[in-house]
Amino acid sequence: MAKKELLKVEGLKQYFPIKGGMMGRTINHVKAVDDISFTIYEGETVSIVGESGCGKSTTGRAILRLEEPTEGVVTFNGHELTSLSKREMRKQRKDLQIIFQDPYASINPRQTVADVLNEAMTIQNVLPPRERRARIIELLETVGLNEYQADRYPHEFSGGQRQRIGIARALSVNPKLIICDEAVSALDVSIQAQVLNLLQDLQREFKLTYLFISHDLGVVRHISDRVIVMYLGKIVEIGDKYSIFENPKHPYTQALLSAIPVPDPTREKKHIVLTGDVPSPIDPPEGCRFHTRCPFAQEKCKVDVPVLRTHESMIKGHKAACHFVEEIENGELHVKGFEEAVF
Amino acid sequence: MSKFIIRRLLQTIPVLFGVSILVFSMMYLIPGDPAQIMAGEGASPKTVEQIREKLGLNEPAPTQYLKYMKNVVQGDLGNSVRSGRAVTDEIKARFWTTVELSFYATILAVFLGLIAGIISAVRHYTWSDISIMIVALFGLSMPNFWFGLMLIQWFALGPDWMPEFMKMRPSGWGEDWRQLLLPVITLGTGGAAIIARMTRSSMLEVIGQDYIRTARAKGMGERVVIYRHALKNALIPVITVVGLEFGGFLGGAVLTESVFAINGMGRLTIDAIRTRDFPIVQGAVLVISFLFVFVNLLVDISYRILNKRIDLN
Amino acid sequence: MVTDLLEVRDLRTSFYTDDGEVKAVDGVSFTLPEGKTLGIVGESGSGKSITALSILKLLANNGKIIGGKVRFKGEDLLSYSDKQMRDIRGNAISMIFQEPMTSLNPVFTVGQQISESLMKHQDMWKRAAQMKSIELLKLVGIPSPDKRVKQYPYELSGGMRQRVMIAMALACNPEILIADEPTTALDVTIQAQILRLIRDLQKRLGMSVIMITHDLGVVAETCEFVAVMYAGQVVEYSDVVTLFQKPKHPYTIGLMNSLPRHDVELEKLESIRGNVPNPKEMPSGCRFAPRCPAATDLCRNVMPDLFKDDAGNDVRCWIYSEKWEGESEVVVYGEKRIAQSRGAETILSD
Amino acid sequence: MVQHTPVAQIGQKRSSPRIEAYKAFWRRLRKNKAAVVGGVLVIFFVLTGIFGPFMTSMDPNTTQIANKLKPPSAEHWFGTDNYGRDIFTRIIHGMGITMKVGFFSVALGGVVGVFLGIISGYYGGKLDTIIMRIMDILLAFPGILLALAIVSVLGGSIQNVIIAVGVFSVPAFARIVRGSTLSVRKLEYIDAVKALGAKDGRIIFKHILPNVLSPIIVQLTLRIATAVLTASGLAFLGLGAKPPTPEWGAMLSEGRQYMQQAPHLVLFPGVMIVIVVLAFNIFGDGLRDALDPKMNK
Amino acid sequence: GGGSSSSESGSGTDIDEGKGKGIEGGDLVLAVLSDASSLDPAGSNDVPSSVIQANIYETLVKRDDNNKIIEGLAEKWEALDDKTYEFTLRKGVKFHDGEPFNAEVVKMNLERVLDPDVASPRYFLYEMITDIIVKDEHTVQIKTEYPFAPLLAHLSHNGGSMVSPKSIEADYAAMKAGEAAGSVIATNPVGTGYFKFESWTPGAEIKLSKNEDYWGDKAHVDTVTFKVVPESAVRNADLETGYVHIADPVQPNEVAGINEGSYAKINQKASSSLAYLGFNTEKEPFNDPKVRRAISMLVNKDDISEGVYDGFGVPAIGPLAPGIFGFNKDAKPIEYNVEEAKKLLKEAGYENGFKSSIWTNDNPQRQQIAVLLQDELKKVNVEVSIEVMEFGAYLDKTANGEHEMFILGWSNPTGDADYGLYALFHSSQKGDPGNRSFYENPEVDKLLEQGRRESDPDERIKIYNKVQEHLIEDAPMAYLIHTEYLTGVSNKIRGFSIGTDGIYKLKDVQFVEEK
Ligand SMILES: Nc1ncnc2c1ncn2[C@@H]1O[C@H](COP(=O)(O)OP(=O)(O)OP(=O)(O)O)[C@@H](O)[C@H]1O
Ligand SMILES: Nc1ncnc2c1ncn2[C@@H]1O[C@H](COP(=O)(O)OP(=O)(O)OP(=O)(O)O)[C@@H](O)[C@H]1O
Ligand SMILES: [Mg+2]
Ligand SMILES: [Mg+2]
Repeated sequence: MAKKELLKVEGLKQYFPIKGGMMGRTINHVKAVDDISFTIYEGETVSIVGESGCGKSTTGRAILRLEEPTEGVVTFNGHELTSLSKREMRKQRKDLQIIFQDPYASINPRQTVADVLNEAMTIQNVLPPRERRARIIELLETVGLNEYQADRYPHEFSGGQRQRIGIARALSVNPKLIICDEAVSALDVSIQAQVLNLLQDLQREFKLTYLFISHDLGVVRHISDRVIVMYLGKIVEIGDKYSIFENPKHPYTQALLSAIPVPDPTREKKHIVLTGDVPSPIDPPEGCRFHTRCPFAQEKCKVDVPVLRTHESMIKGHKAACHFVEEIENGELHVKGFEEAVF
Repeated sequence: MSKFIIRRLLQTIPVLFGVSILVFSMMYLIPGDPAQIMAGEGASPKTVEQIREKLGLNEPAPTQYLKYMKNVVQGDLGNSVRSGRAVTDEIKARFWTTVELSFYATILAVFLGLIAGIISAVRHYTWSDISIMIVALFGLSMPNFWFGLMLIQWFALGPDWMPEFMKMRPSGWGEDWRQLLLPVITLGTGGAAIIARMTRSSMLEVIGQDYIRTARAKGMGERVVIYRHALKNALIPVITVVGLEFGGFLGGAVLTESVFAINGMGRLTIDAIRTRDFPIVQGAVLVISFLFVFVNLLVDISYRILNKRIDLN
Repeated sequence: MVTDLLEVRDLRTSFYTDDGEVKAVDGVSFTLPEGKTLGIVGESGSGKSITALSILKLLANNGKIIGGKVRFKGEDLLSYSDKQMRDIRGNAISMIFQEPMTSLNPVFTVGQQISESLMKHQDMWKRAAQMKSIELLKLVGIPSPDKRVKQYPYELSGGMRQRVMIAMALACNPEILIADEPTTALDVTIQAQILRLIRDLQKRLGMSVIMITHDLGVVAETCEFVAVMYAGQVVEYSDVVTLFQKPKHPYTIGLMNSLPRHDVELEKLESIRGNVPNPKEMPSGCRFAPRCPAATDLCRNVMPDLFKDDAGNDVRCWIYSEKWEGESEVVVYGEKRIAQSRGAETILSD
Repeated sequence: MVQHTPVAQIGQKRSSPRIEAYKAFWRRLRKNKAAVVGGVLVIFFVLTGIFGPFMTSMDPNTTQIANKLKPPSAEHWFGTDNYGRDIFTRIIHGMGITMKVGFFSVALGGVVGVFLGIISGYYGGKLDTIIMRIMDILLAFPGILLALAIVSVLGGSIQNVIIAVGVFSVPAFARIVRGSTLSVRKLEYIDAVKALGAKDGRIIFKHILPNVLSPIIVQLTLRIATAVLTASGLAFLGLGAKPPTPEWGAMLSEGRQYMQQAPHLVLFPGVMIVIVVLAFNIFGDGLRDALDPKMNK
Repeated sequence: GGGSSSSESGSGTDIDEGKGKGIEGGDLVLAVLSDASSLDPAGSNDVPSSVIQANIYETLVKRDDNNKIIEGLAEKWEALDDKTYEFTLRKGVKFHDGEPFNAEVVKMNLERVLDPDVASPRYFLYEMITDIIVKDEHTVQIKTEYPFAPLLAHLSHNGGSMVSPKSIEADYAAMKAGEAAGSVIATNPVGTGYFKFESWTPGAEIKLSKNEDYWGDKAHVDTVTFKVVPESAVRNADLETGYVHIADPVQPNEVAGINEGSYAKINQKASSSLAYLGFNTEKEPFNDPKVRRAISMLVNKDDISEGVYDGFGVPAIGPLAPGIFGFNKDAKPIEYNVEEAKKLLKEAGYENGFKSSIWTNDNPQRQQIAVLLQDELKKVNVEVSIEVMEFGAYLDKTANGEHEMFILGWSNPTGDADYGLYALFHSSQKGDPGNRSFYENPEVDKLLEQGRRESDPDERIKIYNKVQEHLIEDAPMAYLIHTEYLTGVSNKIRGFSIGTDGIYKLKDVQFVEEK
């Protein structure tokens, strides 16, 4: 299958300066995203998972140039986004859309639904103004809202409905790629399911590609084709969904998966409970960033930065950034200070 | 902490620099010739010219400014055009009066404002809340000088039956405690009103916070919850207001000082503007601005002491 | 035999707002057996927190408990005076809240905040309370507690703050610990740490726990009994295994079905259509009726009671009463349930 | 009321949705008694300011020395001043002037301040630093002196008082608007329109400005109160409106000579200033409550 | 001598009537409008400073209440020729610091005022002096560049105050060290007067104490304190509550109230000052004397006197106040006459009136006058707007001739016609120096110059009578009123009087026995 590369991220870095000192100089950086690369093919859903603050959203925003990336190249559909002028970038934005987490904050409270969609189409000059109203109704119906709701204000909608408005807005300019930044995290489970189903239906219908950012592994497993696991600004593991969920290689991925409570009271489950907190992205640990919490950590881990690599026990496209994938696989490494517990 | 203080102190430099440029250009733009005003009626052109020469007013404005700033940096604010005395001396004589007046007014404002604000917040939407807030609004809405004059009518002159010892002294400052009361009340009332309102809204906000619920969930009594848990947090925005008010008093005491014949910075500045005594105006405005900035620095520091979370960067 | 430490019966709490009365809790009943963990699940706004706050009588000014019973060791807390309640709070019944970031007072040290309850409820002196605080911090697994005790909340990470909250709640050896979504604000790996901690402490100290959450995973892993809430009411109460294996209420069934899971692959999520009703415009009949695929006119017009079954589990659904008028075999979200009225002879009562 | 989805429930009972959104605001505003009282007073004063002068029978400026300093009577409700002019008539005529000073100075300060505040908050960085430092300077500069200087340069007149008071309310607006802009800018809908390719102008005027409007409106009403007070303070220092303009501050300041002899000269303008300022303060407070998002939900 | 003989003012009740016997000692407190700017006689030229200086220093000659020159530190004087005066100085006079007063000191003092480095604002009073010659210890000669008749009057001005030689030396030393001129004298004034300088808190108060070694009759009170109280109402309150004994000035409308009370009485005294409505004679339509006369006819001096000054003032005939040397009591003033004014305006071609403006500064009385005038001028369709300016700006702009009509005052601290006319009307004095009407009349110029040079007093009076007739006829300004000094004097004291130049005579003030 000849997959078309839609988005290619190479060596992306996003450092946020920390001001301070005498005259407000930059004294340090938050290394929110530190040299990550990956590719997204047309029509697939790629998810980024990881704990809070590991740089998921920052990656999404950097791709969209909502924040200018510090370093790295983002190529979209053959255009090198990172070197476009602001003006040229504005044109490209038609193809790249984003849906946000917070259904309350992501729509201007002073615009009706029709205003929101109409504005989007005006900005990108999608349709002649006369035809827009019809298109707005069509869009609303696509996301499961009704025509009579077009002239309502956001506060008259529930969270799930607002999220649908956000989706309609993204769809209104006929994008190729949609970045969903925690698009369902704020919703209740019963509503979340509705929206997830909608996203999947739309993908099928419009050949959309999703970059799906979430910390909910249940959702991620449900929706993704491939998964990227991030830890403290770096990718620690990347692979197709089955590899990640059934055959995780990086100790962090393993811990992450095991930490999630399973809604099945009869199932006895072993938890790997990590000790300590996530270190600060301002002064990330040397070597492997996970070594401070890793139960297998060795001297080498404190010094050498591991690269993403594959191993014979992994299928093609599955890579992990750990020095000791083999040793852990073979049971040669022993758990240190590692707590394994049964709830 | 000390690093922070030093940094903030350094940050005041550009502000003061800006203020100095502003005053200078302001004084330069105001019509009116200090030499002429000083020479007075009937003076011959030669007299005026001599004075102008002596004051260095014949030089181009930038030169005057640079000369002035050079001296300021060395701590010399120059000499008053009118009296010939050093500006620093002129200011020194009045500085503490204004600071004292502002300070007492602030104390009064804080005292009244806090009490009223807390009562209002704790009993919000009751009659006591509403009446306190109405009184506070009155306090805010009164022209300062008018209030002062009214106070003099009532409490200095007073009706005949009023015992002598209750009559406050109408003018001056510093000789007698009875001189202090009226100006302090005049100046402090508006501030008290603002602080009361601020305290109220801040308390109401804090009372709705999660940690107040936590305190109650621990079984703490209402008193402890209000005065220990809520008040300390509620004080943070109030302190900002107190700082601003104190700063405002320093510059805004002009009217009060005029009414009560208090010899302070405000009157000094107004008189100096009237007589085009540039060095005094410059010096006084610089000092007032510095004080304002300095008080705000103190506010920031107390912020930090009260609430460590606040990121001072 | 398990004794019921806490029993809540038909609790009703309303808020009086500018737009009228909001019946936030409107018929909540459950029991908490001694030494056990009860989970309360339900969607956002279903009244979980208000239930907990009602038990401790910690409602906001505009809230009022308008009916029901809260029996703690047989005594009705609702009849307690303010002072009596203060002796219960933080002492016999403690509570920890969802947001560790905002639930600690930013201007007091961790130590001061823990000591406070000790000084109040156990008549300890400042020094002794401070020592005990350090011990408590050690108990909840905070490294170098003697240093931490002097720190302010902002100096701690989210996970640590939640531990401090737990230490504070445990200070006076409560008999009941109410944990209101104690981990939703935390990362998964930290969540695992905290849940385990609560579990361990419960075992060690023999407390009973009410675990409020919307995460069915957490319930499955930590609770023995579960109350499912929907729109201010308990719609189902049962032991955890029954609930997960054979949920009865259509809402519970729908909830289970719409859950994406990371441990099993699901083709498509079965979602519940519609939205949670607006608390100001509650349906007059069963509150789930507008969204229920099996709803009948009865459901739409008359509110069902909580029906108890043989095993002592409750469900608020007409399907399980003899008044049921619909099909005897009801299919809800692809799951079959046998209606009681025709299929079985058992007569259910409330 | 038996509808199947709650969505449909909201559906039918409303005509125009736009009006509906404002209705909610009005409802909250109406419920706030203080705001209603303040609002009614403000409207009354504005109307009096506009139409009052046409309804008075006397001329505010005709002097009649023989009739000076007369206490309130049936003929002269508020008495006469030191020129024998009818104080009531002057108060009515002064209403419009006072309103004008309040409105225009605040409009001036508001427009400039809001503009600077939005620019500062939206673009951030160096521009922000520069603008805010300038605001710091203005703020540190004793306000009344600034006003005094402006009036000295430009001469005493209503316009110049307006300019003076306007200039010195700029920093207050700039700061508040900057703060609100910073928080609105962080909201996701701003990023959403950015991601759609909107230009800065659109973002600022269509998305940020309307959403920082409520603190601005509140500030406007409160600042009007301050402006009226400041203008009267300037008049007290002898730098207000030019005579015989019946500006209240000027009336007060002229009348204070006669305080003992004829207290009504200072009483009426003083009380009027208090009432008007009070009305704006009350109204501003009420607006603040009605616009408070916390009261919404 | 002393005591108030307010014959010319016509009013004047004896405020000391019925008071008890005077006693020695006590602390006298005055509440005054503004602070002195400098206590150096060469350092300032304002009334508040003069008021204090007059009590510390003395001048060679003084003036009595009728502006007659009387002896001061000089016992005798004589004009040697029309450019030279010789003074015989009083013997045995000592400064407060013990230094003796002598001819050398006179020379030092006058030279100091003339020193360009000192840049005295009072330089203009003495700029005609070319030489000061010390003849012997007690004889000194003063030579002028041209015959200057008012020299004695000028020497009676505070600018001619005698400062201790030690102070002058110290002051020059300080100047060398980079200090401003006057820095020593201003802060530590040492004179020969009946009061000694005690302390000065700038902006607040100045304290003097009795000079026990005074050469003449000594003062009665122990100390005198001048307190600055800018608000009139507050000064009165202070007087009423007994914290001060003299409140100055009192607003005209407040007089009745105070007189009715039992704690104080108002001392009235005609001043030598003039309040006037000036026209910019270089601007249309005021370049036409008819217009000026017409407007002058519309000035209702009675209304002004009654309405603004509550009757405390003398309607002005011409520019000089009664009692000033050179006052023409026979001149005929322009009377209030609306019909005549209309006629004149018609003649001048302004039948339908015109638009103009009146400028004034933030002085309440001047503003009131402006308001009254505005009302009057409406009668002839002249519509004027009133511009109130801050004083400094006002002086600046009127000096530049930007104005049309303006209201201002002129005081006369020397009591001589020359001071009251030359600067106001001589064409060389346009703008800043005083001629803000930009009036130019060669005839008047010539007369004014003659008046200065003429040493015969009778001749001078004739010259000045002529000048005044011209000035009334030409009406470069409408002469409004000569105000009165209104001072609140507590019933606790007696013996207070004030000069026509506004200077308090405190030597004879004494507390009275309590009844
Ligand atoms: N504008 C910014 N300035 C400074 N630091 C930032 C900025 N935006 C993000 N960061 C920091 O960068 C890091 C990564 O943030 P990011 O929002 O990408 O995390 P995330 O993985 O999306 O987390 P979450 O799950 O909480 O949304 C965090 O430490 C955050 O504090
Ligand atoms: N002070 C209050 N005034 C009015 N209504 C309130 C108040 N507090 C809570 N409510 C309402 O009560 C209902 C129940 O709220 P509650 O906090 O118990 O929900 P919850 O189940 O805990 O939700 P979540 O999962 O979001 O915490 C909600 O509809 C809420 O809007
Ligand atoms: Mg994120
Ligand atoms: Mg909750």
